[in-house]
Amino acid sequence: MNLDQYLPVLLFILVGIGVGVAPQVMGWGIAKFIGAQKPDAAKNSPYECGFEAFEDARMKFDVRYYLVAILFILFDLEIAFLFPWAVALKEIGPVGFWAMMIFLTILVVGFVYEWKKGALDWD
Amino acid sequence: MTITLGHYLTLGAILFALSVVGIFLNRRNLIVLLMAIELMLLAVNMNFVAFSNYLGDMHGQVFVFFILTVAAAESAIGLAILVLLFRNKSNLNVEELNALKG
Amino acid sequence: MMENMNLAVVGPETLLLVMACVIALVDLGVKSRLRNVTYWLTMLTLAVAAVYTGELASRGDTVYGFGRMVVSDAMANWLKCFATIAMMVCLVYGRPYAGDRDMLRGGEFFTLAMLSLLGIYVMISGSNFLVIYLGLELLTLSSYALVALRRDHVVATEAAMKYFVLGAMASGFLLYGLSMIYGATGSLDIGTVFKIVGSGQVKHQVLVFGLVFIVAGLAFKLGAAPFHMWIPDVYQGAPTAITLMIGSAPELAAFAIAIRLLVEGLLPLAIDWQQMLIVLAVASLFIGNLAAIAQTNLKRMLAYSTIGQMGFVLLGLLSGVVNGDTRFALNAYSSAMFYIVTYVLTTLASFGVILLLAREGFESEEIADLAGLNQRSPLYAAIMSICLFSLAGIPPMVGFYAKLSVLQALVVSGSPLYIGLAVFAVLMSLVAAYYYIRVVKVMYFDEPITATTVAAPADVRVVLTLNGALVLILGIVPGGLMTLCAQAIVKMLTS
Amino acid sequence: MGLLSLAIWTPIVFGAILLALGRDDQARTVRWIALIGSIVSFLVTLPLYGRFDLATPAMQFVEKAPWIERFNVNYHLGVDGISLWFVLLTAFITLVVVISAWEAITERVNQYMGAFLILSGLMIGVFCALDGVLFYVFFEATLIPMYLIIGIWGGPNKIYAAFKFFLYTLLGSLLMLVALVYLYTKAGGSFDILTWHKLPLTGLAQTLLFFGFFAAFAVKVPMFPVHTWLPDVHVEAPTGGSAVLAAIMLKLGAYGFLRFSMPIAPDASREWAWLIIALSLIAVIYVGLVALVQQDMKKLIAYSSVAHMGFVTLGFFIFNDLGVSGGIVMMISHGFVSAAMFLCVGVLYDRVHSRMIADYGGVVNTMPTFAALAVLFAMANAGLPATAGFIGEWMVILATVKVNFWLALLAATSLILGAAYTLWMVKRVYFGPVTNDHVKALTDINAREYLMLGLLAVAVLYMGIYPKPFTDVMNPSVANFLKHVAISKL
Amino acid sequence: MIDTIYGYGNGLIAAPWWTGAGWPVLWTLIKIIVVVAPLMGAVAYLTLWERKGIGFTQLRPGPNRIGPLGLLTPIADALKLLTKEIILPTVANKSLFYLGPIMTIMPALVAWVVIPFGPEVALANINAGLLFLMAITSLEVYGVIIAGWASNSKYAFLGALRASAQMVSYEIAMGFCFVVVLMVTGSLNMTDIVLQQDHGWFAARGINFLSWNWFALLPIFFVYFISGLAETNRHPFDVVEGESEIVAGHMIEYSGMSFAMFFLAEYANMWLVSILAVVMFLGGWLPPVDAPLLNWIPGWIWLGMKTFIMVTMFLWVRATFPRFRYDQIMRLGWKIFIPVTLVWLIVIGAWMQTPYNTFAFAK
Repeated sequence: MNLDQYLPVLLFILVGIGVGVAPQVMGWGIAKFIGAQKPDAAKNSPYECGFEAFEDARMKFDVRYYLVAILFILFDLEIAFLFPWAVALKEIGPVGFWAMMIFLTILVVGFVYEWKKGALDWD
Repeated sequence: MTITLGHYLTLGAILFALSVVGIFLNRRNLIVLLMAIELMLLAVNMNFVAFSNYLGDMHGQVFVFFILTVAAAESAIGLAILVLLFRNKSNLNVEELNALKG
Repeated sequence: MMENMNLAVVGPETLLLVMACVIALVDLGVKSRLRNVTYWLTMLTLAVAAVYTGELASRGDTVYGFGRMVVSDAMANWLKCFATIAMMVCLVYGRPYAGDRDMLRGGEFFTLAMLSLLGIYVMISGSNFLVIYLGLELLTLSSYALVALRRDHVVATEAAMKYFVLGAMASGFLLYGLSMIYGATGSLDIGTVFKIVGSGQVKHQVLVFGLVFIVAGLAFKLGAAPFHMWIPDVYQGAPTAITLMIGSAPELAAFAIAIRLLVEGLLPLAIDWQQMLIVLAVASLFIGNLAAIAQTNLKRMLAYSTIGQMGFVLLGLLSGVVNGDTRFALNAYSSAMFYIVTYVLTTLASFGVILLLAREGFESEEIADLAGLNQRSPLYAAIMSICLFSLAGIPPMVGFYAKLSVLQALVVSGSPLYIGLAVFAVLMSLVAAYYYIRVVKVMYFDEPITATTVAAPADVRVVLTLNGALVLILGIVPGGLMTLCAQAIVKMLTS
Repeated sequence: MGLLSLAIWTPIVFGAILLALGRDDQARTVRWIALIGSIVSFLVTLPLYGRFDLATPAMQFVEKAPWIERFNVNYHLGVDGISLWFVLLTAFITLVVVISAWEAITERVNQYMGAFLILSGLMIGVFCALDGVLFYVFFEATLIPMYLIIGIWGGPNKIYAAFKFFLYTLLGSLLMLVALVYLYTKAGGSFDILTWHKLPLTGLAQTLLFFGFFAAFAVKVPMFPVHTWLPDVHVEAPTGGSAVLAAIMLKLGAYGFLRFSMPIAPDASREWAWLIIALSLIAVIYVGLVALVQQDMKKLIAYSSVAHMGFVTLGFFIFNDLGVSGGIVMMISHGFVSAAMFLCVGVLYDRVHSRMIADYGGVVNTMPTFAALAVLFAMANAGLPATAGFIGEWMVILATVKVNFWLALLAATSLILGAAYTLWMVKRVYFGPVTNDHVKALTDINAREYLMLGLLAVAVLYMGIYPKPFTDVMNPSVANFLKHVAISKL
Repeated sequence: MIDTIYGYGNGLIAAPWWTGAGWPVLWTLIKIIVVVAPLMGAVAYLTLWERKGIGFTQLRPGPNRIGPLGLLTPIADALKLLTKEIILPTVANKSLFYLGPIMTIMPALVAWVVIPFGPEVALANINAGLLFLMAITSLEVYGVIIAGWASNSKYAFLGALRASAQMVSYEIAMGFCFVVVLMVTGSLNMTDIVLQQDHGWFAARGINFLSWNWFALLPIFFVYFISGLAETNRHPFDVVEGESEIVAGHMIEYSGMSFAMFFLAEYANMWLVSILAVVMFLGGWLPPVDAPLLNWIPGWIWLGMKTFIMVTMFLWVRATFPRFRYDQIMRLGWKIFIPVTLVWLIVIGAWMQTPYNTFAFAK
């Protein structure tokens, strides 16, 4: 396996982080330098349309978000299974095709089940 | 320095040990517990991939694929239980899991 | 690859899978509170599966499929057949209970039960680390969901969380061990692993390192001390119908993978795993039985008793090889199999009675809740006491023969260590007898706290009576089941 | 189906029917069915005696069928001269107990009667079993009905007593189980008791086996240091339970010595005989003295049982003809006598609801018939000539004299002690002036009680006057037994 | 020419550390900058093009004050953002608050590493290109979540939840699209994906553009494009920062350059989605018809043109469609796109089992 090809990837990630860090540092420095750094309590409080923030923002939220997260994990993994299959589809022939069809059938059963159970309804 | 099988296995062992320690010593948050479990499976994956590469045998990597999937299913169920627990108890403190004793 | 696919090997699994999907979909259109359609469809499927596996088992062929990834032998098919019947019984007992507690609102109860049974099948049939692992996960994932099925119940969700964390950790241990064995032998196939380990070319230390984790993982799954922590909490916290489900059929599967991994795969390492099993067995007998004495909660007590009983199963497993001599293997493994099968049978009936007594909003979990059961219902008191005496190993209940066969397996080896273990086990079963008959005492000697008679649906009544009677009848004529186990193990060992 | 199977299964089937179908509101029917069951069960045992071949020491009425082929366990039954009488005794006592419970038990009659019938079948099974596992199954299974009998219908402290009974006896028998399995291994995979008798064993193995069996049987007998459960249990058990316990269950232990310990481990038995003899003598003397100071009639009879059983084991372990026969005769007579004594206490208890000696006095004035029978039984218990109790004690003492005079002298104190505690109790309970209103209000026994005590009285007198039928049956077997035990297995 | 430069650099210092590690790294960095710098420029001018384009649609001039035709507007914007005060809310998690923008911009840039700009022109021509893309773009969600969580403000939090739920939902549909493309390509390598589109029944007859994947996989192409809109939280799926509801979503507490990071990332992602669409469906750098004149035009120009068209589609959609309601968004993602892609996946799979598929000509 040729790992050389991954050197640019690594470097690019570092550059990407750099691109994220540098302007923030720069912006912070410039702001400090030209004196545009005048924090006060109101300015630094969370935005609440002018109201006082009277409770923690990390409140309980709708369970449907969890549901989406859980469904995402599952479906994303199905895709992870489909990836190698799709790449190799031309080589594995009908057996491979039908094996995946069985898998997809089960997946569809699960999907229909979710659908009918209302897991996909947002209201 | 070349990276040998031993290095991978050591890394796997360290990850595994970390996760076990995480499970047993964690007294604060259940989410950390879930993460420790995931870490444990990753440690196993590390082992399998390392061995698979070392042996030149594909089966280990196939196994990893399945472990990944199962890990996802597991974390899905773990999260679901976590949500239930949170809705019932309003916190995720490990030490407050004390309804069952004897 | 194609030529040894042999799809017929997974016939029962296919049946279950297809029907699980069908039932999941059919259930979407079901409105009734008790889910009658789903229920009967499930029962029908399971009945067919039981007959199917039973038929395969009585034929007794050993067939491999999917490139030796799965095996269908007599042991597998018998265990599957028993597991299916156990699951059917669980559903019969559990349905009214679950119905009362709003656990049948979705149809997940039946679907998950079928999927966990499918997991059990796959575990039992697995002849490859990967397949075994997948079966195990299918079973445990379904079980986690089942335990958490009572969504608004704090204790149940807490039990589910504990079960999840410890169960996932157990899988992790098992996997880590498997990865080591894979690395050492270069194969995931149990037969190949056996050959390579037996050839002695592989470094012993690596194998033992992996083995430690495998044994620890198995001990978790079997519920052997000191890896038993989840058992009491989950047994107590889970809704009783689910406790029954995770306390019965899965034990058969845990036994099957223990046999597959330790015996079929790693028999050449028997000297090493035996020592570990001795420690586990002694610890299980000791901790399980002593902790059970202190319990006031019946489910928790039965959980600790399970730990103690698992100690006996482990004794059966470990007595198979003495100083590298495999003459006693048949004896030992068949005794362990007999033990676990009869244990499951007894557990079913005892939890059946608890389920029966649990009314809406009242769990009947405390030992004290059984007070004066004999006055309220002599039949159920009799069934419960038959089970308890069986668990205590008092003849003529079937539990006695289970203990006898395990003790026999230990003593027959002639090793002083094993005879010592037998004596220890016997003393521990005396301790066990104390807490079992304490429950009998509560049922027969104490005054009832309520005078209400015990009502049960006809199907529960009939099945429970049969179940209790079977514990007694098998105690009077245990020969058939013993021979069956022996034949299954013979086939497994010779293949 | 052989006679022995019939003897075992008839009461069990009747018992099971009662348990399954009996209801509390049909107590009357239940009683009659129980009575019929016990009579039938008794009748089916009679041909055993009728067809018994007195000439041979071999097992008779043998039945053998494979039971658990996997372990080569057989349903193997048979009786010889040693066990035959116990089968009959068991069926007889069960009949008496069923009669005794006619009015005393009003709650859950079907369970009570069923438990006794099943117990009877199981105990007969113990005496007939020729297979180790079968023996163990019957031996252990008796615990369950007895446990329930004590626990459900017992006195105020019944739970303690029931637990003590169960755990004590279970402890012993579990060790025996290990011994059985060990023998199975040694015998090359056979649970056949007769095979075991011929099995050569090393000294160490014999000693271990001997103590394995000793643990089970000594508790059951009960022998001296482990006898403490017996008084507690007797005090709390219902009348019928006490009667069966004293009359038959104790004999299971003594019978075990004859069937297992001595023939299987003869060398160890001889080697350790001194221990058994010593324990027996302690039982005879010390427990006799303890009995003397008892305030509770049942407790007194219980201690007297321990003393008498000490006599039995003493007889066994002096290894001669007369001693062993004497022990067996004594077991049978004690079966009649102790049952009768407990039933007498039961009769009084039903009327006054007290077992304390101090609560009685001058019963003879209000219950003359009953007092006459009670005194007869007391005399038998004290071992007076012409009663059943005399024959056995006399034989054992005679046998002991042959071995060692001083031992015999010590044993003979039992006669004095027995007379002392029994007759003193009789004096305090039955004779003298009427001491209180309870006794004044007593009415004499009714026809049912009369029948029950009468049957026993006939047995006691018959055995005391003409013991030949009993000894004739056992002579060849005992002789054969001693011949076998005399041969070293080393 | 490039080789010459590379060779010159390599010969600069004769030490092994230089030829072995130093120069390749430096060379790679140079290449990265060659990609990133124009990208930044493209991002900046995309904002202008967007405002101009929308202005044109709405019959107004758009920004026209700074420079000719307002061409210097992006630079002025950048300067403004650079000099603005950075606010750190008192209740925020400090380190996470700064991490949010980094996690947002980093994946948006790194994904470009596998994009092929020509037959041999890619920073990293790795075999698992598409897999890498999926992996790296999935990280985008972290930026959103971290930003929303760290801000500790209700609006930010809600916005982050909405955004992440929407993004993961559409990621599934997008993943299925990738799978279908993979099926017909048989390779994860981005260059192979492009080259494969050069073969086929139509390509053999010179009408190459009909052999591109968009034609055979038309539904997938549409799903991909719409999912791309949703993934980038663009109109009409921009409820994340729906001004009337939750103001600016997860970035509400950010100001100055921190905010600019989110802004840059969004536009970089638009470019990324567009170029991916081109690579996967529109034949990458390939000319539409096999004609000498068209073949003569360099590949990167074709690529640029196609990508520009795609990105303009984004703006066009924004100018045309009203905003979706959140439940409609989720319904579209789960209940329409996933079934559609699944069905098409099966259809394509089955079609590929027959000898009559157009992909049979591949190579």
